[in-house]
Amino acid sequence: MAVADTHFGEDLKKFGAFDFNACYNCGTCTAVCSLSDEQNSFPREMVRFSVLGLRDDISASVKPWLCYYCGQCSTHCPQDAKPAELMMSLRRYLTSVYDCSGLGRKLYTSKVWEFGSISLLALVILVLFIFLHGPMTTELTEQGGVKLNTFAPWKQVEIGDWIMAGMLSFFLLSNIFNMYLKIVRKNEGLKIPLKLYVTEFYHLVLHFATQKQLSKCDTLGTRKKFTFSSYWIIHWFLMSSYVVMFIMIVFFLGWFQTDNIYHWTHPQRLLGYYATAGLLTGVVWFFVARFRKRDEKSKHSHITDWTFLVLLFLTTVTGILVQIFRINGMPYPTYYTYVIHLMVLFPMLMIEVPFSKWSHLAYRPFAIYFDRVVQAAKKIK
Amino acid sequence: MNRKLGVYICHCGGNISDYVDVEKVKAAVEHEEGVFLARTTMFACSDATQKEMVEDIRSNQLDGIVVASCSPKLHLTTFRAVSERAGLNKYNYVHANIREQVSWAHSDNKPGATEKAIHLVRSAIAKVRLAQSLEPITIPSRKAVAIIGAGISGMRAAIELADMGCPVTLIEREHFVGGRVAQWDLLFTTDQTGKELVTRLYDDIAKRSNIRLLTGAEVTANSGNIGDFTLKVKITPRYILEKCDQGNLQKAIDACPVEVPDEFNFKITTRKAIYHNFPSEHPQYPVIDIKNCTRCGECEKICGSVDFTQEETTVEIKVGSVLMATGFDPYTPSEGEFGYLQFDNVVTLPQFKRIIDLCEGKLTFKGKDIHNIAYIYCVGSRQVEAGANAPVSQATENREEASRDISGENRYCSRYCCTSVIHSAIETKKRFKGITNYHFTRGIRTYGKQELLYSESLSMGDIYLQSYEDDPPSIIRENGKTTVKINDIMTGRKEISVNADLVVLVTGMVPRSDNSVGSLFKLPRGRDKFFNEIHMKLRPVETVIDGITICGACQGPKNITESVCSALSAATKSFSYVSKGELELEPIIARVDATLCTWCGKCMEACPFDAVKKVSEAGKEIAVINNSVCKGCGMCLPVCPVNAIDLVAYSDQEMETMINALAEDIK
Amino acid sequence: MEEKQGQTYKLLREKREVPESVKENLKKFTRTKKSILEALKEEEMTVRQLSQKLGLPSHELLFYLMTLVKYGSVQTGIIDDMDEYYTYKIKA
Amino acid sequence: MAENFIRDSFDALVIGGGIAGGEAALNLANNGFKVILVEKDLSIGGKMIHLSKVFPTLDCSACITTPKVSEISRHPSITILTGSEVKKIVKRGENDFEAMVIKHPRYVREEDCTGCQLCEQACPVVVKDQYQYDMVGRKAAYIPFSIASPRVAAIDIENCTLCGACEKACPTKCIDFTQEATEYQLSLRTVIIATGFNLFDPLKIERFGYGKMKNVITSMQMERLLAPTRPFNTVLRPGDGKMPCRLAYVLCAGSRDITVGNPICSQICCMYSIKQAQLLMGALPMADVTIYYINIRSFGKGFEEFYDQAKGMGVNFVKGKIGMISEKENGDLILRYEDINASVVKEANHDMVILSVGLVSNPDNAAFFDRGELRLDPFNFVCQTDLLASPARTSIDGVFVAGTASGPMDIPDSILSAGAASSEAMSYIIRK
Amino acid sequence: MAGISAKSARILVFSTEKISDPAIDMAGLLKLHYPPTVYTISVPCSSCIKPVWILHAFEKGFDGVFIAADGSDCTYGESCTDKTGRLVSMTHEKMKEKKLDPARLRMAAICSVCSEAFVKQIKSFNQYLLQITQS
Repeated sequence: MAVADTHFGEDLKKFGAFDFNACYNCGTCTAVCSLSDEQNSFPREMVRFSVLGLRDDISASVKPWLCYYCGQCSTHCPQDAKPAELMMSLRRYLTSVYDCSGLGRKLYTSKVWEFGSISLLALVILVLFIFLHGPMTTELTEQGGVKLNTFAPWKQVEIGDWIMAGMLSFFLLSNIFNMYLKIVRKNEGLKIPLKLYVTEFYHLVLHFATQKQLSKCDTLGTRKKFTFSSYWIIHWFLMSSYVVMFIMIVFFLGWFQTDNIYHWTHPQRLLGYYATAGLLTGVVWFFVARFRKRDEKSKHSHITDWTFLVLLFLTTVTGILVQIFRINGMPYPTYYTYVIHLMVLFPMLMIEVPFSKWSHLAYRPFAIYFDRVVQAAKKIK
Repeated sequence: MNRKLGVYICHCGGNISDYVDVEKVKAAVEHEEGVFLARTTMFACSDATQKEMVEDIRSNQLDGIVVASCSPKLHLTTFRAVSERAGLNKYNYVHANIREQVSWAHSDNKPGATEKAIHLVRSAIAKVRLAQSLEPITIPSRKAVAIIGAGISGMRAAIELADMGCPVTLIEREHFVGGRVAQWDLLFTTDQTGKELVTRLYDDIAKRSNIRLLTGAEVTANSGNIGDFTLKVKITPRYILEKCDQGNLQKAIDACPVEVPDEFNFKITTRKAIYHNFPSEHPQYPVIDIKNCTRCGECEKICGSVDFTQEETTVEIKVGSVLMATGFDPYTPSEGEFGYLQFDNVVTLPQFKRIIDLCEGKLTFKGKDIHNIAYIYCVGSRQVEAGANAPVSQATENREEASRDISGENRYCSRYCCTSVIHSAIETKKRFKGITNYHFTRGIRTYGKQELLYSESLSMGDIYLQSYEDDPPSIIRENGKTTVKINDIMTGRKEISVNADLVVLVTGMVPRSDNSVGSLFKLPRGRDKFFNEIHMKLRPVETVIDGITICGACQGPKNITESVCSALSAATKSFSYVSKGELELEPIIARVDATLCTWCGKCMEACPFDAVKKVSEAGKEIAVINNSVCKGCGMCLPVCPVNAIDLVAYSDQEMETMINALAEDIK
Repeated sequence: MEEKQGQTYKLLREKREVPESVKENLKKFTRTKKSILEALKEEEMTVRQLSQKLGLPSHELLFYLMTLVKYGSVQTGIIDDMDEYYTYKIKA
Repeated sequence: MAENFIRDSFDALVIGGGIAGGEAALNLANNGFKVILVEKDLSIGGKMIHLSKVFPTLDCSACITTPKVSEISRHPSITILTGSEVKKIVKRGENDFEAMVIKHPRYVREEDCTGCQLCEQACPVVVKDQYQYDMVGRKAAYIPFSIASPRVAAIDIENCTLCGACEKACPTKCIDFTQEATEYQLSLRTVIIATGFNLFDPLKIERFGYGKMKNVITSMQMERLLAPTRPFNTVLRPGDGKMPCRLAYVLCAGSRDITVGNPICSQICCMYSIKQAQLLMGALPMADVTIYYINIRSFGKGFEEFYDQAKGMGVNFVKGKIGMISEKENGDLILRYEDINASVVKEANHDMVILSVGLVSNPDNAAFFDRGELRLDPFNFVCQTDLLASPARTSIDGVFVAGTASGPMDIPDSILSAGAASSEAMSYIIRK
Repeated sequence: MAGISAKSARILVFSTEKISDPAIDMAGLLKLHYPPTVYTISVPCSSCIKPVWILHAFEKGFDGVFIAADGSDCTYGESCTDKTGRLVSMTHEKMKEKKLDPARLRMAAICSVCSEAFVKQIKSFNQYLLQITQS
């Protein structure tokens, strides 16, 4: 038996939801949603759970992760209850639920915490550089580039990277484990053979790599199973760029942050260009969309949406500038921009990866994976 | 004897001709005795066919017509009018019902239907052959209307009739006017209160010299008929002089030692034996409730306006038409229905409306603060007829449960309750702090523009739950806490529970429990026990009793606007009965054959309308019929031992030839 | 006026241009009517069969066919075994 | 032209000859007032005369409208102008209105036409018949419909090729192409607005496919398919003439929907859909009828019982609004909806879909008076300025509103509202 | 009594204009079927039916006569039920005198919405009449 709790709605509004109380349960949203199917019908059920404040049902649900915010539900909602925005805020809410530290919740619901922690993390980087940076040599390499590794030797930075990656993994993995507990373990009495975790694993990989679900967002009602919309392409471009960049700076920093200036066809530069282009295009595209507010999905922006875009934009721009200054042999601009670059990058990753947008990249395929496992287990039963 | 007849057989656009071979019917009757012409027609009721009939009658000098079409309930008057326009007396037209009673009833048997149609048309021809020209009976109609019930409908109709120049007597059983509306505070879709509305109408009534308002007045007898009703009205005195001193009266009220439950507040409060409902109640002076008064004389000592010498009086009112606006009763749940009278925090919607009206600043009931309110909808409405199980009642030491036996006799939807309760919930939320509303519904019915209120309440965060038809919500009382449980349709049948400080049973409208006025006027009631109109679509305010109109919630659940609409409609109808000063009545009445009558008095006993009188004529005592009172029911016919009474148009000869025509085999 | 009675359309012709679309519409109806009647002369057909034969969308064909039924040149025949489609034939 | 200008005076002007306008006019005329009834269409009777049967009594609508209509049309105190429009009304003082009315030429002299339909047979032009909601054709010279009042021919000049065939065929020589518009200047004491409603245009909701998918029709079209004077003589789907066997009703098509600017409930769609479902089960004994709803609003006298009756007959009721409709090759339709009871999205196959379209306001109301004088509500219905005590009153003293011109309502409510309007109009005139 | 009456008995129904006739109309409206050899003559009130009319019907060959009485709904007063009952028993007496089976005259109150009740009554009456005419 569940007890109705109207306070939940007020709580959820802090995560960005609004007007969802207006829902009169006609089900139009679910019916126009191209991702909704017989196994997983949403968003109306999630709206209903939110109205009634059924916290347990919400945290056990994978449905918010299945939604990619095409906005059809909000466009056609006869009560203008903004179900899509509710789903978005449920994703924010869920990230805070999975997070045991309580930080995620603070970051979403308090601007002081959001900007405070960004500033603090930036300050940490700044302080580290003030005390630990190498000589700021004006001497250039043979190719005429700046000796960045003298100022910030990649080995030292990589140590920082590993520490950061460790923290990120800790947060993210514990959150995912939490998610696992809520989604899978919640099904009391359901026996899940270990084998299923293996057999269903490919869904995790597939959905992570392709973001296939997003391609099903069918805003024109064409009823095609896959539409390679510009939205999906841009999103995938951005996402893959991010992953490439992340891997390069965390795992191959020595190769990536080099004082060499390779020929432009060198893989290091090509990958760099790809990632930079992807990040820049994506960020600009989403910026423009959020400013124009033409599509349903970009009409409503939570403060964290802007923070994410701004941080990512600044990271990308400063990254590009570092490269330009370095190649053109401008030592001081290179050094300063590099510090700024890390001052933005670090908070961006620390906040976005475990608690915000970037975490969705992990949560979504995991949600599908967990759901598959549970469904498969139920079938066996 | 009519000998030149026209017969029209209607296809009714296939309604008839799909099952009845109308051409065959035509062929079978066109050579009947006296039939001059027989035609079939697509729509007998259409203007063109009507014109054609007029033309036929005129040019062929027809002296009788038969129309075989749909039920005479629909088109009797139409074709009577056709006859009249053609200069043929309307009683020389006879109707044969070959749709409702032939083509539709026997659509499974086409030859049978055709044969039956032939029989019915022949029987109609037999009747019209004997039909006589009859002239309507003209009787005077008194230009005055009595309105029973001074609620919103009655008051509004009174003003309208008065403005049309018709004197009105407005009869109210209570000592104050305004009916149910006076009990409501803010009214939905406007920002007026019930009291303001009643005050406004009362002032309007007071301004009009041709309205006579009687309060504390009850109709005890009715005689007469359309155009000339005589009502006997018993008036209970107020025991207070009309020109009274309000200041002293208040002191007198304070001094009264009697406390009785206050009906105005649906018994959630008490009042004194000398009382008024609220400061600006109309008429604006109190009344002594003589039934509960102990005659202690305390009030009399304080206030000189108290006058125990006043006596009950009876007045006689003569009017041409009566307009019924007797209103409704709120449904009273039975004991234990959703915990009513079983748990102390369960109230009905009308009681709840009084509670919010009486509370200031903070919502409390019986001394407890109210924050969470559960509204249970459709209590006493939309019940299925019997069958379901009785409420599960597991009364353990400190846990009690109450639900509802969903069987009941009120199958109808009470129409106003959804909107009314949603409006009350919104108002409660606006007026008091920290209120959460939980609505336990069976599907919200805020029709029309009222939908906006539903949207508003949703946006304000009210929670709506909907139960399955066979699974009503239940109320559990455990350790002094009340919980309402429901299997919610909209949450995929999850069981949802709500902790409630107050449970409001959204009770619907039921007909007045006291139907004495209705039976006095012999008003028929429908399946739902509300007064029945003649025709729901076309004559929604008229009744089968000539001269009596109905309006407002006595006819069925209505909100204020709808009640007033029907009141104004009824005013127009009542006005049309009396505006001309005279009326034409149907000439189908009983007649006595003076040569046969030997006066035994049996017909006089049989007549329910006192229409039979004994007179001496030519040295012989015989019965005569009062034409304007006789309704033509014919109850006097079979009792006559010498068969001296006939009903016009139903004479033995007419009946017998009709039977002959029906019995005759078709060649 | 008297002598013009029965000829007043000519008077209006002087004042009023008949739009091309109206003429086109008339031509299309006359053409369709002719082809439907010709097709039905051979055999009774359902709307689907007729529309395939005449190459007209079935909803348009139904419209014209029903108009011809209304004005009495075509009549409804029998319904197929599946109780789905009626056939239509030339009115005797 | 002098012959095209007529000055006259009446006690009351009733705008709209539907059931509400007709009832109001009759009430006034029966109490001795002189009434002029102005109807934009070619026949009086409004929408009701086109309906099949009426809920919850299942009376044949034409059968109960026609006597009323003929009573109106032959009442000596009522003057009817069909095919006419009220252009402007000015209030000059209490009990003193002036109205300008244009009667459009019919190109047929009404008094001479016998309704023989020879012109209709002669006319070569076929266009969509608006009285059958475009499902079948009619001629350019035509009698509007079989129970029209007046039942006389008219020439649809927009679609006429001026071939003269009708004129040659007419036995009474009543066709007259020289007719021109007539202007009426009327002095009046009171005005009743009974302009009725418009049906919601389902083209506004693209995902329902109306217009594109031929087997998606409106409830008014179904009303015609079921009426005694129906276009196909039986119920066929307009896409290919198949006898449908799985029919679906989409409730709240254009009502209770902010996205199309109509958040209010249309009040009658639930009931007429239930009624049509019952009629369909009678007309097509093998058919399954499903009604997709949000809430069933069977609130009036006898409505709930009627709803129960439909359930008893086997009409399928599914809680959940249709989200979108798509078409299969064979013209069948796939309806996607969420079954609320199960909280699961489902798809259902139907071979015909009826959109239960709602009521919206008649835009004519805004034009009668000078701007702003006649107040309208947010949905452009005529505003009832004293909703509780005088529901027929408008923002102009002496101008009253009857029927659906003030908001959605069913037939009995329209009749009552007309009663209220005529009553207030009468007391307004008598009171002075 | 040949032809279609082989399957159904000829029954004369006296209905009343305001109460039972609408119910019989509604039976048609609801397509509730009953034998087509059931003929209705409507009168203002069921208590106005003269026994001579009923006897005349039997004389002319009707198998049965059914009085669809107003019952308590009668618009002319509550005494209607009593009075109709009295005239029926009066007729029963006269039928016995004429050696007619009194069960061939039946009466039941049919309210204005009692269509189903009417059809049920008529069907059982028809059954009964067929039984006695065949035996």
